[in-house]
Amino acid sequence: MQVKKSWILLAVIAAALVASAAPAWAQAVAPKTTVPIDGEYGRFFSLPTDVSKNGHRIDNLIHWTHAFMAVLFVGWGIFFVYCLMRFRQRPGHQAHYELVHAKPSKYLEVAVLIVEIVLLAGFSVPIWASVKNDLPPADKAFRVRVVAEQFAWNFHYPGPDGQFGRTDPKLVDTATNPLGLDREGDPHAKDDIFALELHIPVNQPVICDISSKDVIHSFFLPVMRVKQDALPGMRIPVWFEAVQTGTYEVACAQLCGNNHYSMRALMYIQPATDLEAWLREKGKPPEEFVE
Amino acid sequence: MAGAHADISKHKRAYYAVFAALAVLTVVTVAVAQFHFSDVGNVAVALAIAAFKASLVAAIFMHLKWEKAPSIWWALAICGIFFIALLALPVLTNSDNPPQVQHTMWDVRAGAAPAAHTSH
Amino acid sequence: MSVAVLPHTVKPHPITGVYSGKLGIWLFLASEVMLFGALFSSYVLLRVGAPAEGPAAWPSHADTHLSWKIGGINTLVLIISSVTMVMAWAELKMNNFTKGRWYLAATLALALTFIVVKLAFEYIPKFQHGLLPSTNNFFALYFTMTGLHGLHVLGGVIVIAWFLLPGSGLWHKDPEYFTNRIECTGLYWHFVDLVWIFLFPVMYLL
Amino acid sequence: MTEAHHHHDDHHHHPELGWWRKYVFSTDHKVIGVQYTVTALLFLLFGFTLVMIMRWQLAYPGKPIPLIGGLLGKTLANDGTLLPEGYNALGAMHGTIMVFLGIVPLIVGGFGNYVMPLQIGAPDMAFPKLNMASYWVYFCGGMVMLLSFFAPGGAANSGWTSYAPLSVVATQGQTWWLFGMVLLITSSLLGSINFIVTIIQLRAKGLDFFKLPFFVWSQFVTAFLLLLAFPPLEAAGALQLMDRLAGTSFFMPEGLVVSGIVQPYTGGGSPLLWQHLFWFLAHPEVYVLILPAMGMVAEVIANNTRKPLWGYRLMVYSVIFLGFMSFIVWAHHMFITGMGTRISAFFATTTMIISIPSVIILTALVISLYRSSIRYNVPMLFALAFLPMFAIGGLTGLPLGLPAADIQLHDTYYVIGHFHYVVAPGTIFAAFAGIYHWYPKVTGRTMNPALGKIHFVLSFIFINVVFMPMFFQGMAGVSRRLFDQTFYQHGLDVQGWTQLSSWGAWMLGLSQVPFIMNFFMSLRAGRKVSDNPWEATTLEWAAPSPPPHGNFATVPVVYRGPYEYSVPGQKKDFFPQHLAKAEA
Amino acid sequence: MRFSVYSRNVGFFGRPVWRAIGGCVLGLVVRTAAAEDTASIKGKALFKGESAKYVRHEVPTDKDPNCKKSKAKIGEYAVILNKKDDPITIRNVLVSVKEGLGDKKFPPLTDPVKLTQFGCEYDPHVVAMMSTQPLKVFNGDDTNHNIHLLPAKNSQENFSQPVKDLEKGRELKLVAEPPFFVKCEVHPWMGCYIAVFDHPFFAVTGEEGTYEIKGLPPGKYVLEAWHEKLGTMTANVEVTSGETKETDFTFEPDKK
Repeated sequence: MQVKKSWILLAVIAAALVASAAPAWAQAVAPKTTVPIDGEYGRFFSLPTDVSKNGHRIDNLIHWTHAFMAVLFVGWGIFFVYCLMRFRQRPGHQAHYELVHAKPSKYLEVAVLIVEIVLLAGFSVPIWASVKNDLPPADKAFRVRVVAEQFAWNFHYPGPDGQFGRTDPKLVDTATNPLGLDREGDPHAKDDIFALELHIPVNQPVICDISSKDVIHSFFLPVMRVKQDALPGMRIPVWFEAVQTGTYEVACAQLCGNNHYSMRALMYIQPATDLEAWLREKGKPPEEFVE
Repeated sequence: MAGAHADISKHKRAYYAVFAALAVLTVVTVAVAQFHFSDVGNVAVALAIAAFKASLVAAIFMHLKWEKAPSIWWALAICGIFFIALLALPVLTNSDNPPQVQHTMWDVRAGAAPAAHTSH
Repeated sequence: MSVAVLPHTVKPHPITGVYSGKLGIWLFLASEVMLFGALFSSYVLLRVGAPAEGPAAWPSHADTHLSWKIGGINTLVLIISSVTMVMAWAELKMNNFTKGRWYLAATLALALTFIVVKLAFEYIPKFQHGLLPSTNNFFALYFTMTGLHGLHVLGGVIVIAWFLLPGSGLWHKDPEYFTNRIECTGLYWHFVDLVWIFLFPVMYLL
Repeated sequence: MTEAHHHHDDHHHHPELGWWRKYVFSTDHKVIGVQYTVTALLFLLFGFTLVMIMRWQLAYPGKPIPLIGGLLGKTLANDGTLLPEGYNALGAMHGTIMVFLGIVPLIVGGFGNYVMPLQIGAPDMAFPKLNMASYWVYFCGGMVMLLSFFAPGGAANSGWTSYAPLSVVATQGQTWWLFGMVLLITSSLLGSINFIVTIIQLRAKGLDFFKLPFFVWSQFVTAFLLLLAFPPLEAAGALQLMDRLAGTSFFMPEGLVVSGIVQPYTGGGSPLLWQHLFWFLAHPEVYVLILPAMGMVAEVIANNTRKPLWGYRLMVYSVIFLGFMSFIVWAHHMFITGMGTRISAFFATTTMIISIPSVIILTALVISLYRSSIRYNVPMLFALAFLPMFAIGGLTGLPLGLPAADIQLHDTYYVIGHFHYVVAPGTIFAAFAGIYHWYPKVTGRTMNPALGKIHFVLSFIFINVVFMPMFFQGMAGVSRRLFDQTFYQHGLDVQGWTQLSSWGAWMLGLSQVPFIMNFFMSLRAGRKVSDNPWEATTLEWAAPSPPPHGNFATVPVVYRGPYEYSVPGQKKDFFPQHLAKAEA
Repeated sequence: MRFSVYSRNVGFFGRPVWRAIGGCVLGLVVRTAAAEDTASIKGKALFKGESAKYVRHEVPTDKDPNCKKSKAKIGEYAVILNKKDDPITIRNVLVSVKEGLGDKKFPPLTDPVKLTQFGCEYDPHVVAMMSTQPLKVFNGDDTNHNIHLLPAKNSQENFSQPVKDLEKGRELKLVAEPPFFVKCEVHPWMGCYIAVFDHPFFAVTGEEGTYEIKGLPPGKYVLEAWHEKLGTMTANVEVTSGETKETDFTFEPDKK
């Protein structure tokens, strides 16, 4: 009986400690950003808003996998708790030396294997193949080059001629020409547009060519179910299609140095006409700056 | 492993024979390298000779020919498998890039002189 | 009971067939295989992925300025040292301590020869000509891999020198124990030779 | 030091050993085991302190750290407020210290060293001097890591993974880190050779491989993992040192522009090469963290269910298979680097395959409870808690192993939750079970069960408060290693979970107070017990408590398997391995 | 609200308080150079050429919305001309004594020099300081800044200031070094220069395009004018006790 009392006492202590944490939990943190971000971001074990055409496939896979995990855990947990209660040591109770022939466990293991094969071969591999190999044709897609650096995302648009200008590391100037665009030497570079925010069209496939100037970053669009490491020395395309307009975030998902956490950019998903207007505005020669 | 003196004397002859073989093969591998078969061919020949030499060293000098201890063989077998994995999988991974991946991030090399006008 | 008496340090285990030291050195060699394996893997990856042109391109034979003659001589030096090493063990096994010791001394001399040749005819002239590890990835790998191999040779030199001079007292206490230790040293030494057998064509010929 | 109080009896037997040789530079596996355990526990405490500091910044970004903020110095903090560089340094060192200086030395160097030779009936490890060297090299490695905090720019701050090129251009602390790692790797190599040779050569007469306790099996496989997986990291460390110190370009591609300056590297290197070599070690390392824990849990469960383990052979085959497969799954850490379809399918498949033996071991341990007689003592509570906690850790690995699901979850807090569930309430609970279980063998006294139960309940609750919210954060898309997640909207929206998690961490820290008290107080005040207080069957309980130098008074001979409990027709419900006949 | 950028750095040497203290110290420490024995050099940084080519553009700062809060636009730092002046003057030209001081002694400056990150710009854009002075770096924004010094001699300081702090700041000690670039790792457009001297004879041109170096002991000097884009010019000047000499520097970037 004494044991039971002490357990109750422990539970009370624990509850008190949890309760002491609750006020802190409720404490709100002021938002750091002045631009309102669209979308819902999970408060309790849910994925963020999905504004992409194909993201639901990944979501489904995650949901099905979690359902499978939950079934396994709950079923297995019921048996576990049953054993803990039923076979506790007490007077008159003895352990059995003989081992049970646990056929169910074999079935369980085979079932786990089969479900895993289904999840892998039936869902994951086709999604992965489509993400990697089914790049939309160049004439249909809106193409942006994304160049990561410590600690900013640089977005490079080809401009009206549709051709990306030549880039040269020696021409990089952190303030005025972070892309190292050869504006003097290459005619295609003259009309290229550089921005620190990502503007993309809605309902049109977008291809982003991800690269990095210095260390490894990771281009992460939570609402688009897109993540791709930005590796220096490589230019890796990813593609997606937005189905909803709004303002969202571009995150860096790979530790890239001291200010990794502030390497955020904004992503504006716009109707094609708005996007064109923005690009036109951006493409104009910069105005003289007057204080 | 037998410790009798007679066995050791036999071993000694094997040692000299292996030494001769190794010396000759060293000359052969240098000689063969002077000819150019093909990129793959040269690598294959040189590595085949090296592997043969290495197995001679392992078998005779390191007494693997007479080694019976299963534990040593197990350790070497496991090590061999992982060695192959370590050698093959990184390069296989890098060679399985999806289409349209480019192995450059600049259009002009860092070390190159500023390029003149070129048409795309 | 004050000092634990460990079985199988000298005599082979009746079932496994080895004494502990020998199994230990083989396991150590297995880990060494993985160590050099990682470097060879890096070599393959970097060579396959090297750009076709530019300063980072893989250099041609002419650009590496590595002489197969010096490399070949060093190969022979190491091969001979392997023979003397195994002969040292064989003589000790046949109870010829003096002869065995001479072979050991010869091994030591050859190992030192290897190091001297490596430094005097390869490393130092390369540095003087401005061919540094940072020159390109070939030289980076060349200096790292041969340097690591050189450190292994140096380790061997220390161990052999130990058994040649202060460590040889063990022979008078327990000749079999001493012979076993020379066998283990030999296994290590042959492995160092074996690594060089691969390094030579990879660095000098391919 | 803990040994010091308990060797009064055999002091006069061997006066030739001075204090230094007996307790500091000892070659006795038990002294070395205790040295490892105490050092590793101190490092665990230190590593946990680091993360408690970090959790303050995460919960209350930009607020000065209470109590200890002023101790952090100028590099890591400003007026007691943690800086991003300080956060990254603490993060990198937390990972490094926990994995390489805490858990592995505790469960391999500590428990492996102390228990394994006893369990196989050996007088000591096969190479006692090597064993001593292994500890002292580890100790030096730990000191290098600690001293690196005082390097200019602070300790290494590129994450415990040290991804190049970031680590190559990082501050000087990274060089210290690499030197420290080389020492730690060397220590592990010496240790693993010793373990394998000891298990192969020094088993007691009659102790076949399939009569070995499961813990010995897990140590055996673990030693192989350490032996063969660590050298590639040593090579990678050498390459990174070359990149940092000699200006080579192993991991540096052409045309790197850092801070607007074209870097002087020739280029031609591959950043992915580092990841391959690193994960070639670090994935097996994950199994180094978990396999001995499974071994300990199996020991405790078999002992306290008073019943043989279900599927012992199956578990042994599973653990061998796990060890083997762990070498060819590493690139599942690299799906997002731009991997193609074929190779990702290969690594995803091996990852799915490797989950099966884990499921088998876990299932076997649970089935072992069926028709048993469960004795709820403190080690058993920790061992039982290990099972669902490890299950959560293992199951959440599933979506991460599927490349498509990994797109969303990679490098988010989901990953943090996943592997912490494996190593914190998994391995560390197993280690607690081990400490409570073998404490009587080491000291001849038991730890206080009431304090132990308080420790267990509080730890169990708060460890879940710490790690469960991480899954919610991860699902919401919050990236790991963020100094201040409220910078992002999706981070701001789940900030409440972060704060709860932080409170959980601090409460978890408080929950360890009963354990620390118990650990030291029981040295003197613990109840004195017999040589075999748990009525166990394995050989370590046949030796006196604490075992003298040389371990066994008479060399034991083994007659039967390791877990002969409740054998029908026996008077007692346990039948030790070394008894020829049951006691009448 | 804009900080008065240029007066802050140039002016402190001319501040009456300092002049008084400096004079006392000078009188006490260096008996040969009493306050009234010193000379001054002043002048302008002038521009000659196609001023229309030197247009200051707005830089894209859309990365961090918190920057926009403090200012509508941020201009690039290239060549900033005071085009209303006639002749046109140049801002951010650093004028300092390059040669001629020899073994002459002068009182060290000890006031902290302030460098503020405000509105996602560095204020001032060219920091000139004496090696005896501490540099204090402040963050006046509701965002994270990470200052990164890229010097040759000094250590490569690289630290972040995630919290707004206009009071305490981070203090740095620097040794003498010609102007070196400083950038913000978070906001790519942010850049400034720091020059550290072993002597107190330097000045930076501001909105007027003028500079003044005071308290010089009489003698022959070589003055150097430095601009981040336009390069350097030198001039030989000889000053006598109590004299104020005018020396202008005319940059002609298009004449090559």
